[in-house]
Amino acid sequence: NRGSDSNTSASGGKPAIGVDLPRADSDFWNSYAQYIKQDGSSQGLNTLPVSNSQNDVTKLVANVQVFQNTGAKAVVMAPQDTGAIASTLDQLSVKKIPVVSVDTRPDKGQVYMVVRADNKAYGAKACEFLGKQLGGKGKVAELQGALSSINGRDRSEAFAACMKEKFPDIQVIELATDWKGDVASAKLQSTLAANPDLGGIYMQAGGVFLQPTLALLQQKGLLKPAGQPGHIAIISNDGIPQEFDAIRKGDIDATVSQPADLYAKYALFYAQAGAEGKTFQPGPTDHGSTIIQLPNGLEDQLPAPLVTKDNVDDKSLWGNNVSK
Amino acid sequence: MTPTTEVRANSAAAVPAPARRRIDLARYRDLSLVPVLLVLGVIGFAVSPAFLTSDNLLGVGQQATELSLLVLAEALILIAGRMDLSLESTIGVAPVIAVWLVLPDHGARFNGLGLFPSWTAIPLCLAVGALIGAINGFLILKLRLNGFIVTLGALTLLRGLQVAISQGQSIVNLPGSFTYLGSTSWLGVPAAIWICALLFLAGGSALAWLRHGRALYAIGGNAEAARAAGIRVDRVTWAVLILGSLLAAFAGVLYTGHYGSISADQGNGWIFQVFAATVIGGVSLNGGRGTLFGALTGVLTLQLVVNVMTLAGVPPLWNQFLNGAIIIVALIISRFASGEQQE
Amino acid sequence: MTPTTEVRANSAAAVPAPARRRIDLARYRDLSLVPVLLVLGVIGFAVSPAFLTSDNLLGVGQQATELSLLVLAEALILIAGRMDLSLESTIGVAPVIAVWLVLPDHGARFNGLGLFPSWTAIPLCLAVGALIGAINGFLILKLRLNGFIVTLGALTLLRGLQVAISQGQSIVNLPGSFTYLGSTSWLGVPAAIWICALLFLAGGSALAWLRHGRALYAIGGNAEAARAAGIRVDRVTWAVLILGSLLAAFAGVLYTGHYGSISADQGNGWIFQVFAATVIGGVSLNGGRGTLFGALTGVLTLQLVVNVMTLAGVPPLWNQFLNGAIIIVALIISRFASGEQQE
Amino acid sequence: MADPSPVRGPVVEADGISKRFGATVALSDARISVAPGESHALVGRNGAGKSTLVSILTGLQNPDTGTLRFNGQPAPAPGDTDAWRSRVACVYQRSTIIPALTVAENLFLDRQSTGSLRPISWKQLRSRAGELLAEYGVDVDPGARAEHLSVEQRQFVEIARALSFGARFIILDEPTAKLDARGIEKLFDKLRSLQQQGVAFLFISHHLQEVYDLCTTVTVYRDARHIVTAPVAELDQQALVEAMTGDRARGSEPAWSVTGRTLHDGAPLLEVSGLSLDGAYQDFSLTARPGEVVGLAGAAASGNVQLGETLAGLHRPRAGTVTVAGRPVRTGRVPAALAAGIGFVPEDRHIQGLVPQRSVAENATLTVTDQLGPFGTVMPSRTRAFAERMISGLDIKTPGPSTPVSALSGGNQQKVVIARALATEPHVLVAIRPTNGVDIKSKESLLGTVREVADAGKSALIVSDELDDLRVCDRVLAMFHGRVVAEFEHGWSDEQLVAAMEGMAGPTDTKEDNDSHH
Ligand SMILES: Nc1ncnc2c1ncn2[C@@H]1O[C@H](COP(=O)(O)OP(=O)(O)OP(=O)(O)O)[C@@H](O)[C@H]1O
Ligand SMILES: Nc1ncnc2c1ncn2[C@@H]1O[C@H](COP(=O)(O)OP(=O)(O)OP(=O)(O)O)[C@@H](O)[C@H]1O
Ligand SMILES: [Mg+2]
Ligand SMILES: [Mg+2]
Repeated sequence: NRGSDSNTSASGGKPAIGVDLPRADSDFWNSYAQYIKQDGSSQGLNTLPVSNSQNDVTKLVANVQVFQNTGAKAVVMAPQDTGAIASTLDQLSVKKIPVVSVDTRPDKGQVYMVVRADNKAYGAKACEFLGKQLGGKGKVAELQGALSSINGRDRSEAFAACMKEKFPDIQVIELATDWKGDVASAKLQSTLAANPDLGGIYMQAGGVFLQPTLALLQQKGLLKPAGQPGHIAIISNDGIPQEFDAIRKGDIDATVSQPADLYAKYALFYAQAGAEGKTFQPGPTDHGSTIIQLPNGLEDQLPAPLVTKDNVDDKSLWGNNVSK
Repeated sequence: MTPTTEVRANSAAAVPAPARRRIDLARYRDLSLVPVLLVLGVIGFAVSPAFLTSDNLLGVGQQATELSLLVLAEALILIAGRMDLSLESTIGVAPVIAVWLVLPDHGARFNGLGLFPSWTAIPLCLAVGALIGAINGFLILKLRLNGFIVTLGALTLLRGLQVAISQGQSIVNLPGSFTYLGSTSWLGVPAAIWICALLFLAGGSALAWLRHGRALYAIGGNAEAARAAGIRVDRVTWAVLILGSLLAAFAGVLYTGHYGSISADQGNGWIFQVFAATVIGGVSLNGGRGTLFGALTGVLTLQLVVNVMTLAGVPPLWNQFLNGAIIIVALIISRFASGEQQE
Repeated sequence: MTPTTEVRANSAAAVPAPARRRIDLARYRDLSLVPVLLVLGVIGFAVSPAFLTSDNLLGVGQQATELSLLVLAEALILIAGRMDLSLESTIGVAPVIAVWLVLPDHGARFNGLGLFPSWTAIPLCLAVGALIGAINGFLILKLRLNGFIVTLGALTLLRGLQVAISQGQSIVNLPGSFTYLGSTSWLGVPAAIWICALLFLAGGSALAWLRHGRALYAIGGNAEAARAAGIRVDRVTWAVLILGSLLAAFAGVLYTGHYGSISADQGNGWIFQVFAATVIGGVSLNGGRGTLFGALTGVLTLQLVVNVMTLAGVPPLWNQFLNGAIIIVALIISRFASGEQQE
Repeated sequence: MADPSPVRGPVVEADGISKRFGATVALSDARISVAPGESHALVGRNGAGKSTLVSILTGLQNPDTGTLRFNGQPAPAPGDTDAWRSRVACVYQRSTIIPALTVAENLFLDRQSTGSLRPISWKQLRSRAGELLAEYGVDVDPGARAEHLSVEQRQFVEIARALSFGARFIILDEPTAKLDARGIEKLFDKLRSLQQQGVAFLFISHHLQEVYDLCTTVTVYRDARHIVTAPVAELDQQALVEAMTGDRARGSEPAWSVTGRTLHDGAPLLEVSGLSLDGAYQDFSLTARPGEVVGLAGAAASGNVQLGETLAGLHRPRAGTVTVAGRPVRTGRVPAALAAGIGFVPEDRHIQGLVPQRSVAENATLTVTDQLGPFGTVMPSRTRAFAERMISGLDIKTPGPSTPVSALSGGNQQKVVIARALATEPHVLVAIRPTNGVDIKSKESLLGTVREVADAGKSALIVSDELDDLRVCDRVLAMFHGRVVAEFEHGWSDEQLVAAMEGMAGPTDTKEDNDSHH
């Protein structure tokens, strides 16, 4: 424990915060990383060097260990594996280090605050949008993520449940893609060959699927602007600038904006608050969201607006402010 | 590792007739996946009327193009008795570096250096590929490091380089020249299919009828003997490693055009498929055996399986399981169809 | 592949003195990573005062445990002249199957069959591991299929099986007996470290001083010769494959306890690290050479690199690049420190 | 374990043994019987089934049919290795030394300790190994790794191991192929002393002289069948060869002869001067004229093999020049040597000679791929035609040019290597131990081929320690420790040459004339 107190007094006495990025190879998480950097310096926080666990929970645990050893007073992480972080959370709670979990909700173990938009809501929103576009009947293809990903699974389950309940006449074709654009493209192509009457597509991650899907439809001559006959209704998820461009062009209809900026902002906010010993209660917040009680902590459910042609130019959407 | 029960094809004391039969069987080892392909075709046809449409088959063909180029590259390298795992990263990093050198430093989210005019993107990409192959070759042939681990290290390093340069983003605003080949069609068939067919044809002919092509078999079969026969083993091997990486870089060009952007995990995890396709297609991991035709049937098998499973609506949860099972089944078939033990 | 000017060693018979010197250098080949570890230690110390705390070092140790067991398994298999890629899936699928057989069908998100009492979870897990090894062994040794591709197929198939059984979820509600070993500490040191140290010691001693251990070297060095000397090559090889999978399953037990759940991609992608650690640690991919001590230094090197990079605050975008670079650098060092050409 | 129990019958008796490998019949209704204390020779052409019989007699393979008895008792169960080893020990034809292990461990493989759970005492093992090696006068460190031994040292380790089991019956499958004359002498001394202790041998060799020197009984196999078993004294060399080949027309006289030919005049084809390679040979010079076959004799460490390899471009010498037909050759590069007109038959066809899985045609044309079509192409038709010419010219027994070369018998494989060397129509043919492991009939025709090459106005250099190979030469240089110590014109006596190879001849002892051979 020799080194554990050494960092507390740096940076004007602010408590040290350790931030781990889940991965560095996706548009969404890179935007998040940029916001962390910006917000960290603009708010004058004392963040330890940001680490990257490369989508591997064992690396995440190793990095958290380093945070502990270098005197972190709070930890921000985004465990893509919500189970395997349990024992680490237990250790951290023993050491009284608050944990802010971004984007995912750990299955077990104490968390100070979960900062995320509700993935089930993403799936439901997409379902409702598509259902309306198709008038309640037809076929939609769903480009799922990896089956082992909690976020993907939540989206799939909510989408399926909503379709079954509200639009029973819509046939959903589920395509597992392992979050891979080429796999998605191949499966979508097969699906299109078998179902030329496909009416809609739900992409669970615009950052991965958008370009391959557009390229495929383009090549097949199926990329008709919204409103024209033969247009395939497409709803995406993420809210990256490329999706906004596609909405403006009419290539896709909508996306659910997963707020990378708010993720970063409130992750750091809660981490700082936690390190200073503040507490929060369930209920509405001052930033248009609600905090709910979980068995193992609290969750601030950030708003995830549906973006369509109507509100795509809204300046408050993070996709419109990413550093250029 | 050879057991004493190893089958020898023939000998002086052999009865000639049956011996001939066995040799002939072994000669068709490269065709051993053809029955598998036929069975898959029949299943596909039974499963969905959409299977046997030109749309679907061309689609499968195009999806196979990028992978097949890596397989072509790996097959050449394996025949020469080497391995290159880093191909799966080259397919991603070469386009990124090329585009980074070409794109201007303005506007878009991804900022390049803008050092070269944009029409040079493809040549630059190929040059980067060749450079990667040359470096691998240097480490393996000059420093005499273990090729498997060198290229494994290169796999990680190059993927990391790609992430670092592209800052983990997909690159979307690409020069038109760069995406043209992967996205256009000629005579109603995707250009990528024409190109791959041509490259396989060229490669196959070179292996069959060119000196340097035949040299690969000799080197892979027994490098010392090849050297004693005057073949410049190191030089040819180096050339093959460079050619392989160059093909991977070119696959990157097609991939980029096909999917409309350079994604940060372009090719990630493909190397397993590349090896599976190559080996079930009859190319030996120990060098000196196999043909490009066999390797091609390997790719098509893997790709058709995915297509048929999608058409059949196999539950997503069982997809991966079936993928693995297919590799093993194809391996068993190719082993018994060729009648040869695999080492 | 020998360079032109090399005089083959066997012909320079008459000169015993230089030969002796060469032997000595080669004997230390297993220590070739020790300087690398020292350098890493110094860098770590320079970079952060937190490096040399027992907390940090024990942490690194515990994080290395699961990987090190896979490395132990792979090292044994490689020494016997074989390969097993499927270990990285066994570490995940064996616990899942065991827990599925044990957990009752009620309440929780993951429903098991509840066929056995919950204390049997660990034995069942090990049994599943052994079964996987036995099946691989059957395919490789009886059907004489290519081991690389069989285990590559098994890698995909087993991962798919795990996804299918667990429906892609992490399994959180686990029997206490199952998680005990991976989460407890004995005498202030994580139990997993004690266990791994013991297993390495046992394995190392068996390889050094037991006939069956020495048999692995003989088999890997020249299987036919080993057979002629009376070693039951197929049986021993099969036993090693089973033992390897069993160790991987046990690594799965430790992993599960360590991280508190069975995650659906437990071990995913590890096989590259396993090979990298084993080979830079001096174990030959061609069989018959290497020690467990060397393999252990390989794991520790890779693990320390991650630790030092995090402590040093390397920018996340460059992490992966450095990981790859380290593998190649370690390979170069281990090649020149041992003075031997690889392959 | 070797208690000479009262003997109830032959140490080994095999009857009606058949063995097939797929379509290949390796043994068909073969038999053999070795009496106690007997030294029994087994001879036959390449591929006759000798080694297969060995693997059956030592329990490595099961026969398809037939019975096998040791000392009148049925053979042990297939897996019971200890029982097999107490009955029979063997020096296999293929090396069973494991390069990465120490000499001591190789000697005691699978019996390093007394029980499988008993830890090995390395110190004790090394001292036991040291004692064992001392018995054979082999001067190697038991702690050295086997890969650093010379071929001959390895062979002795192998022999020492086989003899150390204390079995009363020992099989030696071509043990002399890798030994030089002095090594063979050492081995035979040891075998004779064991023989006096009542140990029986089954001895396989392609050197019929060794059979006459060592053995009392001989069995001949041909085409997988037993042909004859007779006391050695009753079968003269001609009858033996006849039994092996099934060919009564041919006597033992070679078809070629060295005497009575006129040497072509003209400029020397090969000139070597001042060639040195560190650790191998020093200051070597040689001139060979058209039509001349020069022998380069030397034992294992004499450097003659490296010299041959240097001429072929495999090593780069430290100093010296090589000139072919008046043009200097760049040393250290095989393609340069080939282009200059040097053809090369390497020492070990398995290592440097053949690409086993490729066809006979491909192997035979490996050196001339640039001549088989325009623009770097290799036309299959031309390859085939070329190979067929070689096959008929050298009388290679193969089902066809497209048969993989691994399917050929040893002698025919060697012919393919020679075909490869001759394909370039070289001015100078460098052949290292060209008849290594080849049966007597193939040997004759291979040497005849070399002679024909020379007669067509080329030169040939035969690098070998086998006297049979050297008899075909017009003159022989003997090397010892990297230097030429003597030179002999045709007609040397065996004793003189052997003495020179062992360094017993003074360097001035050249141009000895002596007409008494055979
Ligand atoms: N394991 C095997 N598989 C197939 N064929 C084999 C095998 N072993 C031997 N043969 C074949 O059986 C025949 C007899 O071979 P064997 O090795 O016994 O000959 P040999 O008499 O020892 O020849 P040599 O004098 O060259 O050593 C050969 O035709 C050989 O090709
Ligand atoms: N393991 C084996 N499998 C199949 N055939 C074999 C095997 N070993 C030997 N043979 C066959 O047995 C015969 C003798 O082969 P071998 O390699 O022993 O040649 P050789 O003439 O004895 O040469 P050398 O003694 O110089 O190695 C050949 O026909 C060869 O094809
Ligand atoms: Mg033999
Ligand atoms: Mg032989």
